[in-house]
Amino acid sequence: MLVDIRVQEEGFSLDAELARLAGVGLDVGGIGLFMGLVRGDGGLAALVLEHYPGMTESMIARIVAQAGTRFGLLACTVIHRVGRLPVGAPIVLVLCAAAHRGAALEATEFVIDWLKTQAPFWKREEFPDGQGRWVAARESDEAAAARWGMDGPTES
Amino acid sequence: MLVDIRVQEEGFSLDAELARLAGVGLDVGGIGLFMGLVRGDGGLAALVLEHYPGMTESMIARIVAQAGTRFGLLACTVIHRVGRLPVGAPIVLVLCAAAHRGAALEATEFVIDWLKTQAPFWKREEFPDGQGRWVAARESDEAAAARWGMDGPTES
Amino acid sequence: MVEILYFAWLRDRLGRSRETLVLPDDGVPSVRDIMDGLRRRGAAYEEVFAAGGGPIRCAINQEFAALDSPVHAGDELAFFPPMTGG
Amino acid sequence: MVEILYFAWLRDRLGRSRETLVLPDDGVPSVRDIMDGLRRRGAAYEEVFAAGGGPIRCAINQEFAALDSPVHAGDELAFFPPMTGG
Repeated sequence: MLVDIRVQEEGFSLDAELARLAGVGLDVGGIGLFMGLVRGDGGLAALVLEHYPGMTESMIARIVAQAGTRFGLLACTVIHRVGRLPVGAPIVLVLCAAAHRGAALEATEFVIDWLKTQAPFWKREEFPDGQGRWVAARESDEAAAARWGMDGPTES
Repeated sequence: MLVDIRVQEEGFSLDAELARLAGVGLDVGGIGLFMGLVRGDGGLAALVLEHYPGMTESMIARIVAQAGTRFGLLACTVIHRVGRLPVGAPIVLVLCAAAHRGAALEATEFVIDWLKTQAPFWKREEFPDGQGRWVAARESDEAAAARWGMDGPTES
Repeated sequence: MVEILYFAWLRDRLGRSRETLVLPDDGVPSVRDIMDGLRRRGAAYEEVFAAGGGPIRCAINQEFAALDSPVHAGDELAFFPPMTGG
Repeated sequence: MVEILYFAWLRDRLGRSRETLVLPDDGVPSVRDIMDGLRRRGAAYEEVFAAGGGPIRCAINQEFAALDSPVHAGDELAFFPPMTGG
């Protein structure tokens, strides 16, 4: 499996990420992709994303390795941005390539669900008046991860 | 909902398709995407895709409308290529934008599952020796569509 | 008159992508009636529309139709195999 | 010595992102023991590490740890809120 995991301030290009998969070979029949963006809820101006360098990368690598085994992935790319991201900006990209569409799409969901609860990122909301607020974790994210029927990629 | 449905011989750019969504507004929190490619099974050289002009577009429009209602989509783009597509070439793109990731990813799966069984496209395999063979429909595709618990978007 | 369209392997075997059929003056034929009539046109038609010729779907005016759906003058009737897009 | 890291609102309230703690000579403290010790350092620590200060997760050497996990000299101990990435 071709794995590419990046935590970065810069944006990304989907076409460039697809082009990187060219070396994977001709067995790829389906590519699933998820992109999370900063939603303009309640007059939000931007999100500021912080992470735990080192632990972030190793946790994502673990999630990706589990997805690779479980879904027979041929390639998986995860890019997570940090720093100040204005409303509308992409935050995260998950891309999973497999022989068939079911595996590619399920793996994409698996990776983003676990990433939300297991990778040490924290979001702070910034409003136009300068006010800020740390985002509280959502129980629905824990539930989404739990439905995969494991204690989490951290347990392996 | 912003809807864009295209049947075309040309390829497509994911970045260009994302850029088209700029007008949707700031409520988009998640974008799900599926891309199908020509897999190099059994020495295949290319697929030749044929369709039923007119019916294709209206069937896809119906599937997209149902996905829009069911998952609260803010935008949906479907591009399906026709003509001769060599191994490795993209065939189809489904892109669904929603406020949250669950809806975006589920809608993506819904659209591609129904498209496989309801949109009048036919694939012919071409081998390097010049032999050709029409691809037989797969029961697993019917099963994938049926699990959404309806007789299909055609019934509405 | 009914315009009949053929796609994929049906078109290949019949050697045509469309043809026009004149409906009988009496009654409203079903899709099945029309298939029965076509089958008498020769070996290729017999092969395509016989049981065992492969599963066939049909559409009337670009909507999926059943074997007992009625066909009216001016309709566009299409025959094709199960879809394999995506 | 143990290196302690703080993230997100914990760091904001404590006014620091890291500090070094000297472990007692006797015994192996648990994460809970260390939290109890930190709480005696002042109002901000009391607020962060008290029940009701908000849910806190911890990691030892970048692996999730439990309140009763042992902490050894040389460990990197991190305290942070539940994650909100993605």
